[in-house]
Amino acid sequence: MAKKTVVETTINGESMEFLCEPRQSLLEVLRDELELTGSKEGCLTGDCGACTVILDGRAACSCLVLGVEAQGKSITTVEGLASSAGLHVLQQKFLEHAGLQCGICTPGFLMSAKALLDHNPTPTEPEIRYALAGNLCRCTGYDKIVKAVIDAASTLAAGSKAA
Amino acid sequence: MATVVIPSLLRKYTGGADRVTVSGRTIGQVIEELVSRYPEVRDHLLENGDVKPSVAVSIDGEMGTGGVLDRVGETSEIFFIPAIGGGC
Amino acid sequence: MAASPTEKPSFRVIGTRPVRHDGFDKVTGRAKYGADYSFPGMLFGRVLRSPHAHANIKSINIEKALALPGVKAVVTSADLPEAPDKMVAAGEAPVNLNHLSSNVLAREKVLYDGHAVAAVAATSAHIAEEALRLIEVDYEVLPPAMTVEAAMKPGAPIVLPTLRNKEDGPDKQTNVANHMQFTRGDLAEGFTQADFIVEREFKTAMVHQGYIEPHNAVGIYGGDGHATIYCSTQGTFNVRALSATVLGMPEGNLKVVPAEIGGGFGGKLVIYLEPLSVLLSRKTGQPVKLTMSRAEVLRATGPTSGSTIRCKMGATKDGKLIAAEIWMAYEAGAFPGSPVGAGAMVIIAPYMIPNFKIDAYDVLVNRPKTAAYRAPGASNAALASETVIDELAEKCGIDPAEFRLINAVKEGSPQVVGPPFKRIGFVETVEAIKNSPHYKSKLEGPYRGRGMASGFWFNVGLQSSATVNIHSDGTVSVVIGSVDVGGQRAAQAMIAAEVLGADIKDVRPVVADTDSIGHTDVTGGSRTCFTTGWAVHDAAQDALRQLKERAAKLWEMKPEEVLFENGKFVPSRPSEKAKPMTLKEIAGRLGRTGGPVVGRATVNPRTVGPAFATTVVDVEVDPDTGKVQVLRATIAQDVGKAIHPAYVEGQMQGGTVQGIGWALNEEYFYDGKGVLRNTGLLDYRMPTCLDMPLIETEIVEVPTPGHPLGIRGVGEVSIVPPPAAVANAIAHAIGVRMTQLPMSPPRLLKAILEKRAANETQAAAAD
Amino acid sequence: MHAINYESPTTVDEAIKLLASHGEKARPLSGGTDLIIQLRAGVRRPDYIVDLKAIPELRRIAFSLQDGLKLGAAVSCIEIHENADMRRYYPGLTEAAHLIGSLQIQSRASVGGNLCNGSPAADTTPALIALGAKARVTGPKGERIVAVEKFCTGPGATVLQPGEILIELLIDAPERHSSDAYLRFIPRNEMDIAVVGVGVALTLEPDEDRVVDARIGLGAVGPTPIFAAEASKALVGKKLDEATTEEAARLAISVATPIDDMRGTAEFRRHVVGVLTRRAVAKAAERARLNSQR
Repeated sequence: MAKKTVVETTINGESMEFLCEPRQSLLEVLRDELELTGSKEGCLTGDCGACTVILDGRAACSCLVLGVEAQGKSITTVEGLASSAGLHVLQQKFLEHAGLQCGICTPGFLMSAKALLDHNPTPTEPEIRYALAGNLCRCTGYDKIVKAVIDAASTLAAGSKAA
Repeated sequence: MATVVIPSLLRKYTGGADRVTVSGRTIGQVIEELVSRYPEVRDHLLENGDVKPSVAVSIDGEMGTGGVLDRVGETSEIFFIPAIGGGC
Repeated sequence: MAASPTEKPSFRVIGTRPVRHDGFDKVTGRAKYGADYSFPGMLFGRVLRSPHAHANIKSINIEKALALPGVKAVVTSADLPEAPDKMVAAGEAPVNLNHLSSNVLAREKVLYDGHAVAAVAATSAHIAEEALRLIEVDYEVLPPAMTVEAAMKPGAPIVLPTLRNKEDGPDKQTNVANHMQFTRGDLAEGFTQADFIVEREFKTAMVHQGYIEPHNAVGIYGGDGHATIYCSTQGTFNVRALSATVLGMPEGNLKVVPAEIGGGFGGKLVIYLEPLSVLLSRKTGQPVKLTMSRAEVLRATGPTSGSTIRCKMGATKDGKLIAAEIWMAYEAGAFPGSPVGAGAMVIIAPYMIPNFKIDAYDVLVNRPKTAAYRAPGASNAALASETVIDELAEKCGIDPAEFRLINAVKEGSPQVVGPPFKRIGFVETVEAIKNSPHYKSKLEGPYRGRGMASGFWFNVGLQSSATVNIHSDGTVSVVIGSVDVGGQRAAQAMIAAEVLGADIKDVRPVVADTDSIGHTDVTGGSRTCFTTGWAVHDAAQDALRQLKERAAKLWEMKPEEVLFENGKFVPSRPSEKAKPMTLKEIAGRLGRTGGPVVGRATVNPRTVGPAFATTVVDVEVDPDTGKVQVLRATIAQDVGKAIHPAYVEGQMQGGTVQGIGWALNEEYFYDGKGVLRNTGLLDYRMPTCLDMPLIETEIVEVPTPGHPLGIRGVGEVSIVPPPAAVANAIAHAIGVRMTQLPMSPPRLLKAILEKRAANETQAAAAD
Repeated sequence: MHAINYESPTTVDEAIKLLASHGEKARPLSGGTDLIIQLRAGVRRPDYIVDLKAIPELRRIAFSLQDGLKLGAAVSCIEIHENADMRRYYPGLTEAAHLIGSLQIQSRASVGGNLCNGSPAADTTPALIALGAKARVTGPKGERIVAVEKFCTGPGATVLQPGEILIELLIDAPERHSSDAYLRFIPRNEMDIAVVGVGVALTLEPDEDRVVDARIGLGAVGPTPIFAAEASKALVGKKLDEATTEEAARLAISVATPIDDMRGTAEFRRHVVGVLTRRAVAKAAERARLNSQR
């Protein structure tokens, strides 16, 4: 068995070191080594998006990234979305719009939506649907998820105008 | 007398009769009465002394929940129906 | 929102849209699903699965696997107790022990690609996976029976050598597990009265429920013979009964703890990994976590039946359905139990047809044992009946909505199985669609079409328990045994809050394990808000009764002299002792008036509220590629009473999109050897949000007679109309009647090109 | 997954040494969106994974109207889509890169990796073939240049020898009145693998709308991506009317050798090759007409 290596990275704003085998995916490391089980495993082939994290500012499937590849990188997971000030607007809107049923896909959708709004604060509905196309939801039919993201975007935009 | 509506595939055992009147006051008595007249229907309705899990009983439009213990009224209409597999 | 025809009591909490109680944990990643549990010393398990569709197992050698460092145990069916081929008690309902056990771990034969053969526990999942490669299984490969046609042919490969059916008798091996028949009136006479007759044969592909969370289970076997399973399931008591039966354990020695569940749709009512986790834990003395890969989920769990349906219907020119003759055969998978019986009972359920004959066959094939999927068997059936009806409406020159209204079942109409319907809301759903902005809007542009279809589902009652605890600060905890898949926890809290005059924020719903609540059947059959909601309502009423007694004690009057009005306990006659009290106020006095108050109720309803839905969709077809884009969709559904309308809409929208996926692209693709080719979500194509429009909803509320709140189940019926509605929309867009699901681009393009060729030859003949 | 070793060299020489020393036992890693799935499925079982993303040379996009494009093999699809020169001068290749999987995939996947994975259905390869792209390959025996249409040798197989890596893709700067387009057919609107992919690059003589130069690449209709030479030739010197496009479509279909599988029937794929060829030629031509300055 290949020996474990030390990986230095930043997760949800905290600089962290972890030990992992090269064959361990970032998703495994987050879930099994760091007990950050908010990122979910749905397919391990990059088709469902349940494991989506933000890696150096970009949405990525943590099941298709090796833990060792995280060396020197900055990672945000769903656990890093809320702050001491409270829930992120996206989280709040998902709750208000009932944008989740079973909730297993929710962390992935939140991270994809976060990555979208970070790059494009005023997306159109088609842009939102394109940005969320890599996240599968089997419960909601997507209607309330899309509405939640539209509402979150306009709320954030209004907030930034006010500021 | 209560009436039992015979499922179409069991009518070959009832000489083609599709409705049979019975005097039983529980589903157990009703089935015993049917079996005494048409022995072949037993295996289709009973298992270990109770109504087969694959059979649902409708009494006056209500679903039976007590198996052989369910009460039957003076003029009840009784249907034996396939239970919905899984049902979910 | 369509208004209810019967006038409703006004509610304070019911009908509002509070944030769900489990929401915070689910948007922050804190909610614990089955795979999120871990325990000190926990091992990781993996399952070896058959690469063949049908084969005898000659031998299994586990020595090399056991020798791999890190491997702690390997189990095969030899580690399970004997499993005779007979019905045995498993909790409430008997099951065939051999079928149940043989699906958990194959015995002498593997019956489908992906059939579990052995399981490994190791110190890491990677080691367990490597160990699977070291297990040597000697197979004698047999020819498979992959379709109902092939399996029903004389001389077909026999899936279960012991299977017999009543019609063929005790000596004949067969793949036909069951034949059901429903008849009414005089079929021949009916068809002679028909002015128009349409007859078509339909085929639908096997499809999967497609929940995003793979199956999982953590088993912890205690030295004292007791064991605990943490898992994502739709029914903890079901898992306990079935797992105990397979393991030969006393049911009471097993505790099942419900984790949060990442979707089920019927596919998580059954057991796969749960008994294996206990078996491996018993062998190793350590906790064992098993999780499935997506490929395992697709190869070995779910799916629902593919089917062949021949549907012949006749109507008079004034649009009355007069006769229907239907033959339907569903794939059961490797063990008996397809939903063909349900399919037969729903296929013409929305309509009054004086003469019909329906024959239904449950057929074994070398595919995974099918599991329930949202209104099981109904979408396949509705594709046939609802497209034939669309064609008849066209021939009669009657608007499809009108045609449905002419034939619609109402209160008192006999059901297919005989008993009359009580108050139902089918007509109201069709009216709601007729009056919807969507149906009234104009659809313009080439290759565009609009189609509608209706659907029926029974819904079930079954048993539920609930306790309602009044705490000294006036907060309330509602304890239920129903696993929460789609937000029903919030609805249960709302029901208790409504009865007790509590603020919804002060009511905490709790989904309890099998040791902590009375028997409660599965979350399925659209029964949870209906039955468990009934139990919660009664338990809250029980608590209220006790609280009135306490007020009576304090006010020195009789309990019946205490009233509960607008959230306050008030005396029915003036008395200076008696100051009106809120729940919070009286809760603080419980200790001095006799101790805590706990409301209890259990229910086993004899009545259910059947559900109807009507759906309309607009599509655009690319005539060069056969690709279909759904432009707009609206569903009207009778929900009895919407407790939390947002989650009711969610059920309607979710089922609609699943139905559209089933209609257009989802399909199990087996090769000539019976090996599943599309074992991932790349090629098992579920809709993405880029494929779907917003889904408009029309909530219809026709209360269920007998239910204290008038609730009807809302979970399932929404998936019934879409495949037929899409097929009808395609027909109106390009004049091609599709009779096979999925209506994927290659199939649709083929139909388009054949029609074009036919038209050209006609034109040529005309010249 | 079996046990692996991971190396992340920062220079080309280092990478080649590592790969050469382990020979068949080593596999280069770029975005990993194909390789990691193959490792899990056990389709590839290399002992050594050599990550090329830390090598600056493989991560750059260099474009000038004099020298054309040097596209580093490990540049991610999103970086390509966000690059103004890429969007302006190579819109077809850019849209191909922007079609691969989801944004989560595009943030990792690279055009070089897409090519080296050797899938007949790779979206960017037909677009590269249309643009006449060349692959700069370096290995223990030195450097060589391979035309992209010659790069793939079979499903999952390429000309790369053990120790060799793809450094970058070389594409000429577009002429005046030239442009490209890539279209693919998938059953859904995203997330699928191409059932058919067609890339077209055209140079027009603007006044008469005559084709000066044309290249057509096909994907998912044979064991490797295909350069449809005859179909391309059929456009050159012609006015872009329906007959010309129809002839090109017919010739494109004639070189397609698709199979029946779960993604589509051979019959369906042949038909769609024609449909997409017509549509992609029209789209490339429209862009070329607009591209009056360079």
